Amino acid sequence: MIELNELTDAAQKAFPAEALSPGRDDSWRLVTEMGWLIVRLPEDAGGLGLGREASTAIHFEMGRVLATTPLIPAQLGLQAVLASSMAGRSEWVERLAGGAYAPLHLLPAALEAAGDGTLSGTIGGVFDADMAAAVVAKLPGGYALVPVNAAGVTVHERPIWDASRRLFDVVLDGYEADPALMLTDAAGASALHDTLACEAHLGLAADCLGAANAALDLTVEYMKMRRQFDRPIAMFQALKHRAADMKTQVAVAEALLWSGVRDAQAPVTASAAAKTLAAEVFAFVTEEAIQLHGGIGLTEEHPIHRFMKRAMLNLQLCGSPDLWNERVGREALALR
Amino acid sequence: MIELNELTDAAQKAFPAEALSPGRDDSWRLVTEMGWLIVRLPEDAGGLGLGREASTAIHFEMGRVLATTPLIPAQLGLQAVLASSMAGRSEWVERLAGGAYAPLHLLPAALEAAGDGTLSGTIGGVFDADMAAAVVAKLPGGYALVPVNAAGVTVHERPIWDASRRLFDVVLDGYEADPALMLTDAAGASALHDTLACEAHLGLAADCLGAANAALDLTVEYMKMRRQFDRPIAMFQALKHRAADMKTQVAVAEALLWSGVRDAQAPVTASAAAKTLAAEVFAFVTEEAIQLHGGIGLTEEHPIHRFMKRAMLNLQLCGSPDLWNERVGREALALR
Amino acid sequence: MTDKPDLDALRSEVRAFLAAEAPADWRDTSRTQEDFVRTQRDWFGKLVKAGYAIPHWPAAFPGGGRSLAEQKVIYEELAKADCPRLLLSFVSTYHAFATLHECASTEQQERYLPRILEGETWCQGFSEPGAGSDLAAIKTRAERKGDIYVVNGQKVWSTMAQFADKCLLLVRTSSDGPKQAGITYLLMDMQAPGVTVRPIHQIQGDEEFAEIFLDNVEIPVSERVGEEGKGWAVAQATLASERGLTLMELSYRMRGALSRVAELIRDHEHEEDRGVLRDFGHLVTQVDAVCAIADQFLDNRINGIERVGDASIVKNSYSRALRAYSKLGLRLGGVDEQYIAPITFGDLNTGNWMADFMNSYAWTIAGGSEEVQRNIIAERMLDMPREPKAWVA
Amino acid sequence: MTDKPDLDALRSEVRAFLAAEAPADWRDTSRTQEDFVRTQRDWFGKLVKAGYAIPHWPAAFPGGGRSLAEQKVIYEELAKADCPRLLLSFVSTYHAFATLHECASTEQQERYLPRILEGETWCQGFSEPGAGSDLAAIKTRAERKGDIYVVNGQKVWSTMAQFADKCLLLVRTSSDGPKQAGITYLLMDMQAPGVTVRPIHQIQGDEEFAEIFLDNVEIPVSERVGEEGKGWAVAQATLASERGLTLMELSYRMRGALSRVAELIRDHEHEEDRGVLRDFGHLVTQVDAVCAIADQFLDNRINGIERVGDASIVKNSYSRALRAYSKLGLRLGGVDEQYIAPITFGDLNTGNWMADFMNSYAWTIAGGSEEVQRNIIAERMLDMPREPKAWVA
Repeated sequence: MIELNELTDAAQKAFPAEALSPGRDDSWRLVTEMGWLIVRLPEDAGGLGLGREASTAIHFEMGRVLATTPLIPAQLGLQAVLASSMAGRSEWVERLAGGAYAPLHLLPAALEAAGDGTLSGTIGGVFDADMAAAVVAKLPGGYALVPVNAAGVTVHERPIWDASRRLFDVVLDGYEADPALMLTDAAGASALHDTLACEAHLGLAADCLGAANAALDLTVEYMKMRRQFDRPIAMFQALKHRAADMKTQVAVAEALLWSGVRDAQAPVTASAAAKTLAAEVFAFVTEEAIQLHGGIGLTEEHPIHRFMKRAMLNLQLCGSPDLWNERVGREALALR
Repeated sequence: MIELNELTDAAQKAFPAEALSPGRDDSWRLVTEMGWLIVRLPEDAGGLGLGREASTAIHFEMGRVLATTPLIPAQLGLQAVLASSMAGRSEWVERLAGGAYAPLHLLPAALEAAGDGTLSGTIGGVFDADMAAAVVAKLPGGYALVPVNAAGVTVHERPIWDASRRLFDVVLDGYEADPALMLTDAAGASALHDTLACEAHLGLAADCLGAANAALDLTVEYMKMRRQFDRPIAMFQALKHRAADMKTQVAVAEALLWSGVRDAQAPVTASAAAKTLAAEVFAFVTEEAIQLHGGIGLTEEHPIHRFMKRAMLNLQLCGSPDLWNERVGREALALR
Repeated sequence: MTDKPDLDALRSEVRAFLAAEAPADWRDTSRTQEDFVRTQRDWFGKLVKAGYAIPHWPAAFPGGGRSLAEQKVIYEELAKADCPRLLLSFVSTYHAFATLHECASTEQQERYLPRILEGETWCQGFSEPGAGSDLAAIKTRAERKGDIYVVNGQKVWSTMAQFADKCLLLVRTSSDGPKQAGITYLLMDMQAPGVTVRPIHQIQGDEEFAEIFLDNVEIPVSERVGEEGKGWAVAQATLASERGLTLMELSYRMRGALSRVAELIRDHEHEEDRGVLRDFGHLVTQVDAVCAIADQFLDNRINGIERVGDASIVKNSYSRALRAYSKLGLRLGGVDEQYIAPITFGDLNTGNWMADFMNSYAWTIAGGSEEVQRNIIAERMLDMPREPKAWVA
Repeated sequence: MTDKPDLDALRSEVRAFLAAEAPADWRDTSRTQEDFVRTQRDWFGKLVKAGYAIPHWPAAFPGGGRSLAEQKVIYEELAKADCPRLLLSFVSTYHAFATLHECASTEQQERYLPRILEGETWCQGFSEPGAGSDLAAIKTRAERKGDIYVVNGQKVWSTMAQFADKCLLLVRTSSDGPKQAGITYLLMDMQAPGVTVRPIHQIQGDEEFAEIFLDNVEIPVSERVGEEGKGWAVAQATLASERGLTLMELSYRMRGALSRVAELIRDHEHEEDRGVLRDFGHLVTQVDAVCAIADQFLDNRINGIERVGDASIVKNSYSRALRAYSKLGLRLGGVDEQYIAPITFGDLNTGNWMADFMNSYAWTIAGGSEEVQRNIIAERMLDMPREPKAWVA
């Protein structure tokens, strides 16, 4: 537990709450220096060898400041490489641990193989592909590193509402996959996917709840300061009760997250459920936050909308609530 | 419009709001005397010849007092007989107009025909079958009057939570359908069903909203009277706002009901949508009402729970919200 | 429901006009502010010419003298045809008109009303940073110096002030007594020295509103409406100028826009997803119900019936339905909606569901927030007691 | 999550005991009050004998001296085995125990604690018709006459008072000063002359609570706990006696009872209805989350951490999930649930969804309503200001 507190303290010092969405490149250098890229890398591989609780605590703090660094895909990309038996594994691990960026992309890409085996199509929605050395993507033959400067690979930014993050289409046009960069075969891809999907869900859930806490803090602070009808609006019971419900829902989603983090045996639906609840709560909190801020919440100059936009994107990442609620229900039905 | 006000006034005098769920048999005599059984019967058939607005206004008032009389199934039974070409039609119309009771049962019954053509099975959920001369039910050959004292017919009450109404199973055991009592053939059954289903939905919607208004009135009154922390609880903004939302939803559902009542061309989904919204709003209002009443609302001695129990039954009558929301969605999708 | 014969005739006329004249491509030609302003001016000009722009004005004006029932027909048809909303001229033709017509001097009326028809546009300088729901708390000061008032202060949430020629301005001329008693109503020239307008960057990328900074702005006393210190009553006339037509129009527009949700369902192959069908059905019913209550509100007004709080119910149910509509679109659209798409200035049905969702907050916050409407419904319809006086720490 | 080894051992022991001794048919044998009382007494007797009834009592009592972590293990297993809840003895073993243990004289403790283990049951006489959420507003008067108090008044919502031998009674001995300062705490014999108990007919047909009418009831001064006028502080000890174990137990029971929802889905052939699957999945997650927070609350307490408001969050999230659970059952069950089915006294998972739904209100209203918890969370966790003082008309 002490370790977690120390990590949290360090994170809050490095990324103070006042500076929302600090510059991406500076942030990237900072997270590299602080060892956050290698927090889960075993000590014998040169990492910090910490567990899920540690990475969760970091993602929570990154959510709180609406961080611009693609830390979750970076950590997962590194884990994917580490789990592989690729010949150049240690070099790549070293490169990535040192600050090179190879995001894991979990969604299946819309790719077609030509007769000569070259691939064309789009790997859509990759975080910060412009600063990537490679993308870890699922090709027809399994997960592979796809270097973004390889022949037949181009990268196009597509602007999103959430200004704290950047999404790119990685377009393949006659790309010839390098066999030396295959991380799994086709059969191994789904096991890797399931392991890393669990991690992705928990990381995202932490991001949601760190941000939800910050949005709630901002809102409560505003409600105490903003006066209408000769009193702070925090004194109006109808508004107070809404803040209490926000607090309650955030606390409950956090409890589920941490119980998921500590249960190494939990199935992927359990971590997906934790992410779904966290994302729904984050969305709920930010929607209420906008309303409780009144007019000022509708202006770009006040930061509260940035939380809402991140929440709406988070809802969709790694599978929408509709998708996962259905799967969770289906699985629960099969088990009971 | 004057007619409607007169009807409403007369209903409120005959069934004052203070006396919830007045005795069924007395109420039945009263509604017969007041001509409410024949309100929709054309004047040349000896009725009042009034339209949907009139019957809707009456059902609204019957909902307000949680009436125990099965007026909706009675009116619909009469309409079904009137719409038929059965030989004994005028005698039956006269009997029913004079106070005999033949409820329409809209749901398909679980009946099996034996080799000799006799029927066995259950017509489930018939209102007040104990006082019925016959039930208008859909048999394999079409809608028919099934006299409850006929050979092979027995009637069993099944207690329900809603103490303001009574449901019965009408059990057929080797019942031989009388050809003289057939109202439609198999082909005509579905047209009759659709026409009368529209009426049933609108009647039920009115029942829901009359009752929802009464439940809201009771709740608002209680909130102004009940004091906690040295003030009436109606002064607590969080509670006030909930009452405002109840009022808003009731008003909106009423507007949809009346627009449906006035649109004679509307499809069955439109009236079902009005009923679904009305029933959902009625349920919402009573759920909130129980909570706002606090402890006293959980005791049998206070009447508010009776509204809630009626609301929960109304939700299920003529098809549940799940069923109708899906159909409304399907139809809207086909049209847009 | 059939209208009376003369209304049917009007409806046919309007339909024929719209079939011939309504701009079909206005969304595409209103993507920038300049294009928006041009499209709006063109369309307003056409409506003035056709006699449908100011049906609520007196008969002395061409196109005026229409009954509320006739106004309703016109707005219904504008909504069904999915024409551009009259955003730029709305404050002029409703708020400025009502204020001038009901409270201003003949001289003021004669000066300003004709210009509105020629395209002069007005904005409203009411809200301030510290006076939103609590409008009477305005602090913008006007000091009288001979024949002029010298005004200092700041206004916010002024719709399209950046394009306005004139402003309906609420100022404080006294701080004594009840807050309402020190308020005065002025007509301000937006070109006057000391007036600075700064558009508000909205979270969905729109700039529908602006802030107005007033730095020693001089306004002639002749531009005052009503007496000094009696501006609060004049402001009520401004605020009451539009009773239900807009919400009816918008409800019908939302009903029309349900086809966009249907499109999403088909695009994402949810045609047999019973949960989605149920949610869509529920939304369709909710929107139909809002159309019904907006309709009923106007029908009641046509019959001379309006109870306090009715308008609050219509507003809250519309804004709630608009939120539900845009949230269902956002949900069904999935990750695609997270990408920024070009939006149309001031449009509530842009086809980008994130933008529509954000726009929906304009209706739960502006023009008397959802919470203020709830207070009105509880206190004035249900006769519940007001809040206790503030507790002073 | 693995417990420490000694906890694992305890868990195995409890499981073995439950496998051998837990009554499987208790729902069927608790349909009448008499049967319920007998089943409860039998089960409590068995647990006392096995050493699992009073794990939170001091080690001097057999079965006492268990850590909170051990208590948690016992309650988890009781919940998972779906044993009868200890309703009849709950006030005795928790509320009466804590009050006696923390605030009573040695003489009082020695007199009453052993009797609880022998089956003497207590009830709580706190709430009154005019004092629900606002408990300090009680009006039941006690007048001192020599060595006795003469008590007159009325109590409501006293759990199972109709079966109780003794009562934890709050009375007013003074009306001067702040409301809290005039309250005194007495131990009352339920057989005393002047005590009348009337069970409350609940809307779901249960009679879990009763009213207590007090008509010149004489209570010896020696039965007072603490000083005269200091009863409010003693009442806090009573109310704080059970911190989280019940809600954890109930959350686990609800998780177990999700199989009843699954059954409904199968019975009504909704296995491929994506909307229903989503709603079920959402409920499963909500219930898991409530289990997680109830667990966390206890784990924090085991580690000596408890913040003001934590308990309110657990309570509100449990009651909200219970409402959602019973409403989904009610919805999926359709018209069948509208028929009255025999219910089990005090059971939250009767299998009749209307009954379960109505029962769920006990959790949003009793023991500090949802609204009171919201006030606590807002004021004490979020540090928001209190309500203004009442406005006097």
